[in-house]
Amino acid sequence: MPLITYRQALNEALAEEIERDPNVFIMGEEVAEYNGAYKVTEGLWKRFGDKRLIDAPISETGFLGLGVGAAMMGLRPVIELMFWSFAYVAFDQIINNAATVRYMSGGKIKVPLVIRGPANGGTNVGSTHSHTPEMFLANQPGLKVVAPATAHDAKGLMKAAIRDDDTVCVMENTLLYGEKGEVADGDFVIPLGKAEIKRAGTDLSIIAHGRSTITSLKAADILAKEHGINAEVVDLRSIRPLDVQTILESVSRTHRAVIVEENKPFCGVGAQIAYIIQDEAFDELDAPIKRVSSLDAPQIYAKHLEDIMIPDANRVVKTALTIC
Amino acid sequence: MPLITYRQALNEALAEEIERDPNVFIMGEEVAEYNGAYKVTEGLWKRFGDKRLIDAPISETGFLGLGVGAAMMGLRPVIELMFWSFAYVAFDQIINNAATVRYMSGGKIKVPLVIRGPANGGTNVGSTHSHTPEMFLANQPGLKVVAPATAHDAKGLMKAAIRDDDTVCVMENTLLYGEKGEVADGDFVIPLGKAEIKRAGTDLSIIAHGRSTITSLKAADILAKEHGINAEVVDLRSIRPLDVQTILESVSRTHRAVIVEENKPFCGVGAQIAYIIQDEAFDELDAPIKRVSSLDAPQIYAKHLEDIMIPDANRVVKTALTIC
Amino acid sequence: MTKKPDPVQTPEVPASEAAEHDVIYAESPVNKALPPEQRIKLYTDMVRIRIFEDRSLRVYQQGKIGGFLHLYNGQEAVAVGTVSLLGKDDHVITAYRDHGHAIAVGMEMGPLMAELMGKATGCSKGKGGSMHFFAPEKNYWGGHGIVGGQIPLGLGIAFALKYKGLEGCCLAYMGDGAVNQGAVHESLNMAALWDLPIIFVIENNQYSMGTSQHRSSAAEPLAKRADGYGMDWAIVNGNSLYEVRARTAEAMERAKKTGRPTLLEMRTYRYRGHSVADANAEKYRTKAEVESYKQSRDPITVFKNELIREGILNDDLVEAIALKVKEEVEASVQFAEASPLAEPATIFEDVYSEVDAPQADPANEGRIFFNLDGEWDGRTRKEFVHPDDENEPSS
Amino acid sequence: MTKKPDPVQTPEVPASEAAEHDVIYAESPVNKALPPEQRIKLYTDMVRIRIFEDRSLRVYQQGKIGGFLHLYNGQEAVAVGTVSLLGKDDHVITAYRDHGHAIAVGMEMGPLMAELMGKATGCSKGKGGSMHFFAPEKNYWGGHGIVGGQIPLGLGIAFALKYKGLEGCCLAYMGDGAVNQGAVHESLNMAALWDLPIIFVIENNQYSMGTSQHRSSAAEPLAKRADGYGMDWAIVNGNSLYEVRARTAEAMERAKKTGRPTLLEMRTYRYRGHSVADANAEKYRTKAEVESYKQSRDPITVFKNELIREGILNDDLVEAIALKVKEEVEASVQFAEASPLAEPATIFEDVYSEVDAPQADPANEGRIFFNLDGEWDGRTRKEFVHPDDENEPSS
Ligand SMILES: Cc1ncc(C[n+]2csc(CCOP(=O)(O)OP(=O)(O)O)c2C)c(N)n1
Ligand SMILES: Cc1ncc(C[n+]2csc(CCOP(=O)(O)OP(=O)(O)O)c2C)c(N)n1
Ligand SMILES: [Mg+2]
Ligand SMILES: [Mg+2]
Repeated sequence: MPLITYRQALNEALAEEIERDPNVFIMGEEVAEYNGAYKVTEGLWKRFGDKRLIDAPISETGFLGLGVGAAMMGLRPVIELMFWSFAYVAFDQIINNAATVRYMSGGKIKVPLVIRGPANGGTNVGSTHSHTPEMFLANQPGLKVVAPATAHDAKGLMKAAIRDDDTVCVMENTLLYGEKGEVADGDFVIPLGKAEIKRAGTDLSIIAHGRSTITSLKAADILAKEHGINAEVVDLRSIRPLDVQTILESVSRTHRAVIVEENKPFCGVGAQIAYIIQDEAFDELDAPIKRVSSLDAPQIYAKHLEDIMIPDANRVVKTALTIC
Repeated sequence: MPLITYRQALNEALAEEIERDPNVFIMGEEVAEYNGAYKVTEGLWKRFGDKRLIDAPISETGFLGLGVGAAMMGLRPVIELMFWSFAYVAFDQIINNAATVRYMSGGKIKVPLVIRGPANGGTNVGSTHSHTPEMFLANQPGLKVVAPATAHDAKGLMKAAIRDDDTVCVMENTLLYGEKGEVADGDFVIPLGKAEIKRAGTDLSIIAHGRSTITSLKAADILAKEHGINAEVVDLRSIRPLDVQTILESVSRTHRAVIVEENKPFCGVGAQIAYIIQDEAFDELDAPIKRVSSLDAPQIYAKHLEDIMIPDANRVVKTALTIC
Repeated sequence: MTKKPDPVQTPEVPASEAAEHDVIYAESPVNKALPPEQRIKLYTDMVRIRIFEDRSLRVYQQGKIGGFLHLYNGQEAVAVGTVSLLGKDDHVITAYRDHGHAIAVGMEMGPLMAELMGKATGCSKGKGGSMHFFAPEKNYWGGHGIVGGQIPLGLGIAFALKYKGLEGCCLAYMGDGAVNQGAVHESLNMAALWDLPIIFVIENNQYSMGTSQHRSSAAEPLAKRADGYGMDWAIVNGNSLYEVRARTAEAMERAKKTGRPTLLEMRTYRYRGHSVADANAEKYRTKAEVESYKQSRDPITVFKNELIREGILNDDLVEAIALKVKEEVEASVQFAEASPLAEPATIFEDVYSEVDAPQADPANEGRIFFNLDGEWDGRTRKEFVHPDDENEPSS
Repeated sequence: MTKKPDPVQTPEVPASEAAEHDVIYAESPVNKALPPEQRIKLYTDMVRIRIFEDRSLRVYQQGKIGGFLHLYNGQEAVAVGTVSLLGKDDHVITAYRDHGHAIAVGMEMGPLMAELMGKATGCSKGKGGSMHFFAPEKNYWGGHGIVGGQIPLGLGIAFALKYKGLEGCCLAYMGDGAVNQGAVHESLNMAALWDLPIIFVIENNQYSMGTSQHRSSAAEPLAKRADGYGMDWAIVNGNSLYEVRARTAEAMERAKKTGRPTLLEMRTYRYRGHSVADANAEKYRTKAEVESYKQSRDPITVFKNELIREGILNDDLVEAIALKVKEEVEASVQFAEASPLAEPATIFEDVYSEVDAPQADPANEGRIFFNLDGEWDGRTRKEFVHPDDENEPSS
């Protein structure tokens, strides 16, 4: 299995799907000639040309809506948001059109659209550029939301997203783009809605998505080495659909759960998972479910403070120790 | 105490604040000459004129942003959204400007803005017009969010919101506008962040906000009459700030909680409350916390199905019985 | 950048009325070519819309329709005239005032009326309602509730046509109030930038709810905004069916031949309130204003007189048409009333493709899409029973 | 509607260079009236910006600044020229390329540099960073990161001025890429509709990141879009300080006298990459293009030569100014470096007014604003200690 970066994995997924299906195209700001603000689409314009890679003006409402319309017509647009933070000027197109045209038309129309881009803090760019809106997207029935943590998952989920008949929001992470990982050979997809146990354990379930998974794995190492606690790390991978079964099975084994997310806490993804666990596995719990989230203030600019703001392994360990 | 409608209570609050403070003005679509799409501003244009009541074009991004800019300059704008559903074209102005300018400027600038309008389903208008985004707004540190259930609360919270130095989102409800209630005489405010126990009880805490409070009160009656269960109804009134103390005290007395909301469930307000309760009152709980939310599909048009979709007293009762 | 041609600007033919316009534009090629029976069909379609709308209003007043109902009376020449030109690869998308376009593209009235009543046989199975009619098989992409929100979708349709190499275009309709939504401008720019085959049709009925055009838009004519994007534009008498056709045909030809978009401002009028719930419909405009349109500029009357002038129509035929249309409309009401209400289980259909076809892929097994009422459970969509069969309406 | 006057359209003086423009516009009243020391201050302010930017780039390269850094080099005449006209009730708001405006309005360099380094003494206490400088006491309202998002705020500032009956205006700046955001158009319309005293300044540096103007906007000139709203507009040579001042003065006078807004398109150029992270800055435009601006159209050089021509400046003075400015900039770096990092507890300050002043109202007691780290607890903001003192950076 080749060792490639998360960025390359995404790039391969996009290239392979463009090759496989003539209906797939990529549109967004600087995706073509510039090779992508974060180089996820590097080389694709050169390889596939103006038809498949399209640079758009700074008109997110316009080109997200264009994606919805084109998807209704049977194309499979992949719309890049330079940051998910820029979706805020255009949520109407995602929520009221992409997510609900299928429903409002009584199933006559499908919207096989992918909206992708980074959604993360931690890069020292302040509040306006550090949003993580997966909680909001997943709240809307009709949308699917995935957040890959590794290169392998990034490739498999992206390919699944492009082939999916509904709108899928892919939450990437600029801090992961450069991370290397082993990626399976050849053409594969990872079905949306399947979590993965990234580390098996017996004493505690740490449940995470996206980059929090990496943080959680580090925390699990510390817990094992320094505290003799054998934590299981469940990587959700997909937030909606959600693999409740894997979550519940894990908690039923460990009887303790910590949920880690880079969301702001109020109504974050972690809140929903906590609700589900206590609802469906109440008698299995030996301690309250804990959460580790981004600190509950607007994302701060100063790096040393933003590093505190975002969950790190120490904070996960500290939280885990309160219930172990 | 006069018996007036929720609509009149809001209207009085607005009129009194306009009279009290020359910096208060109201802007929105059809708020002035038309008297408001839902007549909340009825008579105000005639009384206060063009300066204080301003009809805006259908440009939510533009006039919400105008409100933020005017608030930075020391005015106290009250921006009406004909429906909160129309905020989706303009969330950027709310999240990235109203909520965070104070933070990003290191506290140099405040944004004393009120954004108000109805946020509810149940009126047979389909998915695009039935959103309840309080979960999303409350997720954003810097915003305050209130959802009055009664005429009295509507008046007191609206007046508090207008006098507040931060941006307050007031989530009203078209189904409540016509409901009458006793409203205290004279000038009063209800501080944001104070819940109210709308019905005292011993066996179960039903926690709700907005119109769900009314539904919960009906359910409590049925539980008392038909099932001998004495439920307490906690009306949050304010979602952020949140009166955690009142919630926890109630649950510590009753040991059981049902959370009722008209939100879609995934990451809804109920998820956050459930998380807090199990976290801080784990040992007090005799049963899992249950939620009753709007059914988890896009809001449907057909009235008979939308009535099923939105929590009603029977559904609350049924859910309560599973844990009592 | 290859220099684009200067925009074609077509300001209004000054100071003339719809009737005169019909006479003038009867001579334009696209109208001249029309055989008599098609002229009669155009007339009939306008009548069908008018009578359907009137009837749906009565059904609403009987309490059998709820929510919003935005009627198209007075604007019929726009939908019928434009849609009459549609070829196989031409597409339509509009806002919430969408019944006229639906009928014009050929949707049957029964499912439309059933949709309004929230019936299972409704064109959207009772899920969309008045604002959300769709018929993709007739190239009709809705019916959209958020002002201006449909315009980027129209852009996407035009994009898809170009992408697929089809010689077609998209007609994207909006109101005079909608032009002040940012989405519209972003779309105008991209359409012109990329030469997308789209025709933006402003149905300027002079009011957005209770706000007259001059209280919402800074300058007139609205179509002139196209200049800023180097886009062709024209002002059209939207109550003259022949003019609507003539101007639209020009724009469609341009779109298909050169890919260049056009902004058409069709001046028209709505007779009824903004929606049925518009309590102030009599306040923000004078009765005299409304009457002046009904009396002397009604698109149906004007076109009827034109066809009489042409010797194609006469009073008997007019009556026969009215009768037949009334029957069709009555039948639609009967169809709708006789139709069953949609089942509660359908609430969770048409949300996710896997849920609707769980067997399509073995991977669908065990995937959880919904949070049902406290029980997070998508596996059991088929098992879903609504919470309480004796469910009482909650308000 | 009272008929509004026809828009004043001022297309570019053709085919001339910044230097000639400075000569021509030296004669315009607002420049003629300038005493020599003020001309020198204008020159000096441009130099201050240039050297501050160059220095901040070096600090960035040393790894002491992170995130984005959008430099203003090449565009100095716009900020300095426009801001130099500001009176007591005139206000400024701009996008993320905001250092130039900050210096022009008179913010001290020390707190700016400290902000870039995330220090407690930063102008936003390290909370905003490069894109979010503010100085409301100097009528400077930021510094905004979302493209086009500041324009509605500028509209609100203008609205407030009118509301309060003040004779002032708001200068709202944006890039050439920003004109395609819906927010901008909504604001143009409302400004013209309501006669708000705002001047929209497009700083057209010809590129939005790697996208040249003709790849993002359908037509030229961008300022012509104002026509669609009946708004006055002008094209301005943005590298000619005198022309910038002359055209801005006209627009400001109009705003204050008649309340009418103006759209000014200032043609300029940025020398550096879009941001420091712009790896492709050499790819999307030729070296020759960049050099041609630096060599013959640099706003600072052009104005320096003009002042030399006027006999106000000479080489010694130029050198003395450069020296003084370098000292000022060095001092800002020293100030920033010597400043303490912001404390973790400040994370929860400046979010909610009650939290910052808990004693202000007894009702604040017991109100919960934050969800701290698993512990829902706003009561304890003051008690907050960051999770781990030996906290390791998480990546
Ligand atoms: C974004 C948004 N804002 C407000 C509304 C409420 N609304 C619905 S229709 C309408 C008036 C639209 O007027 P116009 O565009 O002229 O179309 P017409 O109704 O005349 O056909 C308004 C304000 C909405 N649906 N969407
Ligand atoms: C809504 C939004 N979309 C995209 C971005 C990313 N972005 C930041 S600056 C920029 C280019 C803007 O170019 P222009 O308006 O010409 O200003 P300039 O940088 O040239 O000053 C882009 C695409 C953003 N900040 N906000
Ligand atoms: Mg209209
Ligand atoms: Mg630019």
